[in-house]
Amino acid sequence: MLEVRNVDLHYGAAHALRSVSLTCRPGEVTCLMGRNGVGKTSLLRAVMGQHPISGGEIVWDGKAFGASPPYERARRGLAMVPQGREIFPLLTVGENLQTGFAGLPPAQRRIPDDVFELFPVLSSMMNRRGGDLSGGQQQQLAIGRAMVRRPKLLLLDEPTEGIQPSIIIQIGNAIDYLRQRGDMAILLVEQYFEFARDLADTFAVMERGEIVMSGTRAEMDEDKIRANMTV
Amino acid sequence: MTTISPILLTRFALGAIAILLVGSLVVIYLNLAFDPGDPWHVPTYVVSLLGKYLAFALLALSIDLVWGFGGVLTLGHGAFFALGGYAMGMYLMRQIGDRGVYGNPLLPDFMVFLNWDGLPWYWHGFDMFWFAALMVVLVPGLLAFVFGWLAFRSRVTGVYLSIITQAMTFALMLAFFRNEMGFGGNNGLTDFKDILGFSIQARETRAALFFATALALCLGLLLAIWLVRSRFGQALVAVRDAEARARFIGYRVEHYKLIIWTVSAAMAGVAGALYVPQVGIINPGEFAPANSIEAVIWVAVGGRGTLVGSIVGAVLVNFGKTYFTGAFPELWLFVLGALFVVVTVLLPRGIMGPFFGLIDRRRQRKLIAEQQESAARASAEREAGVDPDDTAMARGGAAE
Amino acid sequence: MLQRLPTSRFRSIPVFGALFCLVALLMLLAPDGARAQDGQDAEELRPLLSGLDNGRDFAATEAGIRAIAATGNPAAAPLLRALRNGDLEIRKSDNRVVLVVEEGRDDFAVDPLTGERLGELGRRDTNRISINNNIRNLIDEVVAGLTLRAEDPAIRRTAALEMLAAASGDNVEPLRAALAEEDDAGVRTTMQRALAASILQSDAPTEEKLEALETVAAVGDRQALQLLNRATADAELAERSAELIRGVERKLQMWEFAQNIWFGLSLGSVLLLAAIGLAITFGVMGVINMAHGEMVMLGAYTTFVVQEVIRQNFPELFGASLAIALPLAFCVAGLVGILIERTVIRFLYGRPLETLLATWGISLILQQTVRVIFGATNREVGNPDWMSGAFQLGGLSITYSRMAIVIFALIVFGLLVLLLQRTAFGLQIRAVTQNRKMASTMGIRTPWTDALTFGLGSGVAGIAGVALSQIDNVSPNLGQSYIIDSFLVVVFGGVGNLWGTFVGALSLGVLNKFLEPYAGAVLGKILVLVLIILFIQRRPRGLFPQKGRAAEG
Amino acid sequence: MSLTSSLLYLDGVTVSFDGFKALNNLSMVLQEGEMRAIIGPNGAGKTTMMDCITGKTRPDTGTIYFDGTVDLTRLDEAAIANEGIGRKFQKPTVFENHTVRTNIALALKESRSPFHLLVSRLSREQNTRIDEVLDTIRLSHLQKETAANLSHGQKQWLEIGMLLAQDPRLLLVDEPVAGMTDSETAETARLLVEIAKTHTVIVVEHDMAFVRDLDVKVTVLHEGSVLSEGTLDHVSADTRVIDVYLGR
Amino acid sequence: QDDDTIKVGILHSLSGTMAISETTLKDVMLMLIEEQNAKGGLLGKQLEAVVVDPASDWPLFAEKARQLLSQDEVAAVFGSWTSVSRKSVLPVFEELNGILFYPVQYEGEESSRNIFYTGAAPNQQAIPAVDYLMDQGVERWVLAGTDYVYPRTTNKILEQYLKDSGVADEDIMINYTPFGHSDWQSIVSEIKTFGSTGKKTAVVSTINGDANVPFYKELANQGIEATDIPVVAFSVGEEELAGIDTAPLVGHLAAWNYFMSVDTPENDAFIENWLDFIGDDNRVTNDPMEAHYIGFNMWVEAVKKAGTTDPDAVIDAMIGVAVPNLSGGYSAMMPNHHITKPVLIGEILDDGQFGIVWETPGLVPGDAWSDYLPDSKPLISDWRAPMSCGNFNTETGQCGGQGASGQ
Ligand SMILES: Nc1ncnc2c1ncn2[C@@H]1O[C@H](COP(=O)(O)OP(=O)(O)OP(=O)(O)O)[C@@H](O)[C@H]1O
Ligand SMILES: Nc1ncnc2c1ncn2[C@@H]1O[C@H](COP(=O)(O)OP(=O)(O)OP(=O)(O)O)[C@@H](O)[C@H]1O
Ligand SMILES: NC(N)=O
Ligand SMILES: [Mg+2]
Ligand SMILES: [Mg+2]
Repeated sequence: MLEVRNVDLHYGAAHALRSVSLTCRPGEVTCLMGRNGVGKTSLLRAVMGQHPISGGEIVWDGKAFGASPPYERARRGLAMVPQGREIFPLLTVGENLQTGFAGLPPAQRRIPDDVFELFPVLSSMMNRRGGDLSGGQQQQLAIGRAMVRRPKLLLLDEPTEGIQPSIIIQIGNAIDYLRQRGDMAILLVEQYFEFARDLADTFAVMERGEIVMSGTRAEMDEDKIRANMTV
Repeated sequence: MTTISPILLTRFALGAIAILLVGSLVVIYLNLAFDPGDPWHVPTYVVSLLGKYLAFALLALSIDLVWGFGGVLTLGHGAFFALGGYAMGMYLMRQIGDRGVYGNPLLPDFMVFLNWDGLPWYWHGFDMFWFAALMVVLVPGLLAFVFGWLAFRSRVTGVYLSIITQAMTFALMLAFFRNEMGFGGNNGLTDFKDILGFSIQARETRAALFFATALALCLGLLLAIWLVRSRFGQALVAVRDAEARARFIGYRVEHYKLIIWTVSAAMAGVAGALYVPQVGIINPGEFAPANSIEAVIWVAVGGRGTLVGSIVGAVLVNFGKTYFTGAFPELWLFVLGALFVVVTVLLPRGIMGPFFGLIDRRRQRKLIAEQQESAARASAEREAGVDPDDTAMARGGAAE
Repeated sequence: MLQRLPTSRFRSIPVFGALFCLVALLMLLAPDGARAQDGQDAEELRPLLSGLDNGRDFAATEAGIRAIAATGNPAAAPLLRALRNGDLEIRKSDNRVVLVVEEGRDDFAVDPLTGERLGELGRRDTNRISINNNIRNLIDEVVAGLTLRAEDPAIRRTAALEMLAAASGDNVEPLRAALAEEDDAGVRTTMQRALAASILQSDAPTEEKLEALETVAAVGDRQALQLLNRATADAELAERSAELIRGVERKLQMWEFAQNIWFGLSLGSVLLLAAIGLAITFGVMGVINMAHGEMVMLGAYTTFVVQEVIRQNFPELFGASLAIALPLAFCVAGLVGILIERTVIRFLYGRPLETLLATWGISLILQQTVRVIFGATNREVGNPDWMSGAFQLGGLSITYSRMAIVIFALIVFGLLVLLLQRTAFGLQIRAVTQNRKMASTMGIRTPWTDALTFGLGSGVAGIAGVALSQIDNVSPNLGQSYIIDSFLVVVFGGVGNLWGTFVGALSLGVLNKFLEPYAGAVLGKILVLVLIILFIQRRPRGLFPQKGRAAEG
Repeated sequence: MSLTSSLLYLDGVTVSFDGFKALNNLSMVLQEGEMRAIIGPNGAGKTTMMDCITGKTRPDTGTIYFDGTVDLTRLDEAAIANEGIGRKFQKPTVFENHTVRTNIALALKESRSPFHLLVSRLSREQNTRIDEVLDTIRLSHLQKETAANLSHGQKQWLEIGMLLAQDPRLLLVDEPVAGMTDSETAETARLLVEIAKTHTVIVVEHDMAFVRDLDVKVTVLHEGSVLSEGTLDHVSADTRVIDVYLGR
Repeated sequence: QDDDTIKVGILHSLSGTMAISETTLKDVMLMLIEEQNAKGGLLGKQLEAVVVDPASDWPLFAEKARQLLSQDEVAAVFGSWTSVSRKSVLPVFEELNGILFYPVQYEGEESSRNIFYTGAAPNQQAIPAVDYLMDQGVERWVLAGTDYVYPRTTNKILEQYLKDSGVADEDIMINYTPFGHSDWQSIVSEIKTFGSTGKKTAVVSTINGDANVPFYKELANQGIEATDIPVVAFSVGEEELAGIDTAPLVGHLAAWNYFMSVDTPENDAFIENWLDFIGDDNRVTNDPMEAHYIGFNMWVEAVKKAGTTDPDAVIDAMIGVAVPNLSGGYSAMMPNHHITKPVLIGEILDDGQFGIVWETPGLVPGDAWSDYLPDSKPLISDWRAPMSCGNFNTETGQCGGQGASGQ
């Protein structure tokens, strides 16, 4: 279980997260929403350890991360699909996926079949360099790559961005399937309201670095949330 | 690298100009008005030394223009500096006239004893100062233009560009080492006598050369400010940071780079020309790649992209070299090496970084306050039911 | 005084320590030693010994040598060889000619004829008998005469070769005689050639000489050409020899072309070795590593230290000194690399240009450190036996050291390609250098990978230093002389592309060697640089550019 | 359709990478003043097509004419931009070290000559225009912020703003609403419709609600060629489109 | 305490490319100064060494020279190795009226009032070496050098000298290489070819510094033995050989005015002191060290003679001073500021030393202006009054420009 407690984050003098608290449980999808620039990505970075936090703490399975670097968090079961894809451009698709093997026990050093079931295009492009893929293909690769790590907490930053509708549906199904398995906590940042609503067990809405609204799926009031997401 | 606001750059640069002008006049006064032995006297040796530092500073400034603002990491700027120096050196050689050891009125000594029978064509005209002065700018400028035209047009960038600039200066070094080139080979050009009819060893001439260098540096700074602050400068930085993107909005990237590159090379040439009479020798060693790298390092030490930083870096490193080679002849490389390492690790924006940084942080805090205020205003408006975007949208769409 | 030991002329390396020295001494005396032990015979020479020492009156020395050779005494050859090797000295105390033998740090006087020990020597107790090159030539000649019928076929062959080189009419008879009883086929061929060469110098009848011409021409090398050239002076032989000369010259020209390619490849592999570490630290990691040359230097100094230790303590291991130095150089340079990475470079990722500044500073520090520890002067790194000399491959003369370097460069390159392309570690290196933050997010221990990668690049530079110590100065400036070429090679081949570095290095080497004969070394180098600059205009991303979006993104 | 009346004319354009055909004999014509939505599966070649039009990629075969006469395959990127073609990239790219305001200023429609920029200053009208654009993209409050400090979505907006400032005859907009909230998406659609009144626009998007809002002719690309063309309703009904793209 | 000491400047590169050669000269100077002080100093004062590092950077040489003369006010400077560094400091010494002792063999064609040339001029090294080889029957010549002024000039002189001696054009091959040249495969193979015509061939090498080690290694590897094609070098001494395994080089030659192997009591003492001073039994001595030894002793004598360290007085007192050299004779300072020296030819031995095989019967005075260069032939140098000129033209009867302004 992930517990974010009163986390602050600064970029220089800019205060990007203000005492943010959030909880993600295994078998649940937590959906994070908010307009551009409110701090959603910053929160994921904080959880993953990509950016140091300036206050509060982030606790995973009862132990605070402290200042541990991303690779330690990854080895403790976190994986992330970052905004902007961050594909290794000169590695082939296959190699991009294999980067996920680091620190895994040898038995797990193979690419799970789900990846290719979900994204058949990847299997046909194993030897193409990641950087050559189209935007949507890269996004698929980014998700696949995170799945290789068999995470216990999956951080998804706008995973549907640039992906064709039919695959968005599949990604939705996949997230649903992963949730059903019950051993994985999922933190999903999503702008696309319907997609978010269909998946979320709990949700949070951010505004200017703060969480201004949160609750369970039942409490998701479309109008209020939409109001918060309106420009 | 983050860019420092042009206004800030300008303020620092103007300050530097003031210090340079006042400082150099004071030094000259102390040199000329007091006799050696007087505690107030500044020795001529120091004046020439300062002159040398300032010539190096001009070279550093020229590098900062192309590297700091044009994004071209040049590892061959020493070539332009040396070419300017050779142009001046050739003038100074011709001024020797028949006072050379063989008393040959036309040929420099090194040509005499290697049995040259006439002055090579490219030596003609250098007996005239105006011609030599023109060549000081023209030769490096032209080489830079041709080199840059080829390279930028072919979109040679990054380390590829850096390394071929290094290859360029290396090739020139080997060429100038060759005695057949007619530039005195390894020994280069030395033993100058007069400049513009004044003895090069006279105290007054040295003071004048020093002042000329300070002045050239001030003019260089003014030119740099103008370039950097203009919209050309903004476009240049855009080209530096995202070359491809700039092309897609219609900027001819190669022209921007070529202009700054050529201007910078000419500036380096002037620096070389001022350097030579003050140190008394120009030889192919000036083309050595290590020299060019060192010059880049002055800029990095001072702070890349800060204009003033390049000057501070050049003067500081060279002063350090002068001081340490005398004070700790066996250890100075440790000191200098450590300085470079420490500056990079601790002062990512060079020595000037903290100064700019302080002011920058203040600016940022103000900015954040402003942003919050306007964001708050916007949400207040939204709550009040006015949709500010509607009007904006309409305007945006209508405007052409 | 220098504690260097005398060397036998059959071994071109200095031999170190007592054990080796004895072996050398035995070799010196062994060949005809069986008979030389016959004291009586040898004593015949004793009165002639004094004829060897004439100060700088070399004509007198020559006469003395001829007198000794004229005895035909079996002890003469080893005695003269000792003279040639500079091991015969005059003991100042009694003006006696002694053979000086070094054991460890001490010199001993030995009777040159009996091998009897005559006591220890101090540094200035003896004067070496002066000889010069003419005397050396003379000794070679007379020793050849003396050993043409020695027991060891190798020695007979050497003698015949010597006679081939210094062909003279006087040798015809001895050669004929030796040939008559020669049963080793190889030696026979050599003797026949030597005989033919000698016949050409003698006043033999024209038919015989014409026949000899053919034999000589069949050898087909420069020496043969020289003999044929000489023969053209003889009107009767002129026509045939001119014909033969043309044939030989054609052949030589072809070989010269091949030789140039070989020179180019071997220069190329030196470039490759020098550049290959940089291909990792700069090419793969993007660190503008100005301290790369100093890593090479560290490797070379490691070799020096290893050899020093071996010389002092385990002289018998000298032949293996490079093999011992290799892993050590890798470790030394690699650890220094890791240290640099951990203390400096790691703060600079994402600021590649600043690595230039820091590594420049580091290179200054390393140079000066070495200067302080080892001094500013060159240090001697010896070539082990198997790295010395050359062998003949058809008309190609291939030096062992160059060949070893070519093979070594290929092996290092191959291993590195395997490591980077085929192993998990290689994949992690590439992932980290392409996107450090994302690599970390994928669970890759980036600090570890960074340090090991930099260490690997540095270590490879270090082992390059072991190889380069064999052909270049070992001095604090060593690194500086390779850094520019290394960067050129890496960039020419395409940054981040190992194969590019490989092809780039070899093609620059060959290009250089083909330009050099026409343009001269200086202009040749300038031309290569200009060609590189122009080439980059055509291919702004090197020989094998990365194409497509991936490269731009 | 005659060559001269069309603003953009692609005929038989093929692009292959190591044998893989990203565009396969693609032909398309766009009239002056038209707005066209392009959809299609990931990897269909939409971005590649824009690359060809803007000079980033040279087609292996085929012709691309702009404004009837200008052969775009012969021009480089800057020349094409100066012909009046502007582009928003799929992955936002802005001048990170410049402020938001300067980013817009750099994109303003004006001579790109370095000598002109050396001596000219921004006119009052130009400044007003920048203000307008900033308002439109709702980044006025961040105008002095360095672009590097923007969030992903804010950069998207800035790119749109730069395209507006550039005011080209033909706008190529690659996935403008990725990462935007639903209401922002709707706003963007309105903005584009407004612009299309006076400009020619090509929009690539995967957001069907957005495409519906645009209410223009839709071209579906698949494996580098046109699969289907027509209104959104028309193409959505096409089973092939459903199979390869929309899903069931 | 400043007034109690006489400062002596040491201007040798301690870093950069020349450190390899020059560091030793700094050390030997420190030793000589220490010895002099042990003997009671000079004029009742202790000598104080001022060491600076011009870092193989030629303009820095000028700057450091200026610093030594005008800031540290040294009485004399011992320094420089390369010609260019000397050329760089020459105007400084003339302007500030300092004294420089230059200890390295050089190309000649210079005579400054303020410089004393204690190394060999071409007639004290190159020409005797060629004479010796001719004597040994050499008919074909390779003049191989690093491409800079010293080899260029020396080879020009030698070429003229060889031609004057009847050597045909096609029997001379001239080859230049860049500084630090390290790949000698082609050139060595070319030399091999050039030498395979049957005529006895020799290489006259003016290859500088670092390039020598790879050159000799390649010679050895390609099997060129001294008995086939001997190489006579003017820049290779004991110190250069210390970096090479000399076994395959035995018999190659060098021409110098001093070898460590010279067997005289003076040399024995010098070597002993040196090994003591430097604390390393493996160090060697070489010719430029001897030049500094001579130069320093000459300066000491001249100062004693003048009774002051005042430059003008010392410069005048220098001429005619004679001090023992290390090869058993006396070297004297000539009016042209060059000295008299014996010329020795040595063959490399397997212990890295040279065996002396030939020696000029007497001392050879250094000639500033070569007789084998047309424009230089009429020039003579004599710094004694009344001529006081470094380049007096015997044809025009005038003193050239430099001498006039050098005053
Ligand atoms: N590297 C950075 N440096 C400085 N400021 C930053 C940086 N990254 C983001 N910010 C600022 O922090 C705030 C939060 O950014 P963040 O990326 O977390 O937003 P977001 O909610 O993910 O937005 P989006 O929906 O656009 O992705 C923004 O106002 C942005 O300007
Ligand atoms: N350099 C290249 N090498 C190999 N394949 C490439 C290269 N560049 C593009 N491709 C392939 O070309 C196809 C077209 O890519 P393009 O980016 O045009 O697709 P797209 O329609 O824009 O997709 P998306 O909707 O995902 O952005 C993709 O399959 C991509 O993998
Ligand atoms: N004077 C010399 N050897 O440069
Ligand atoms: Mg975000
Ligand atoms: Mg796309």
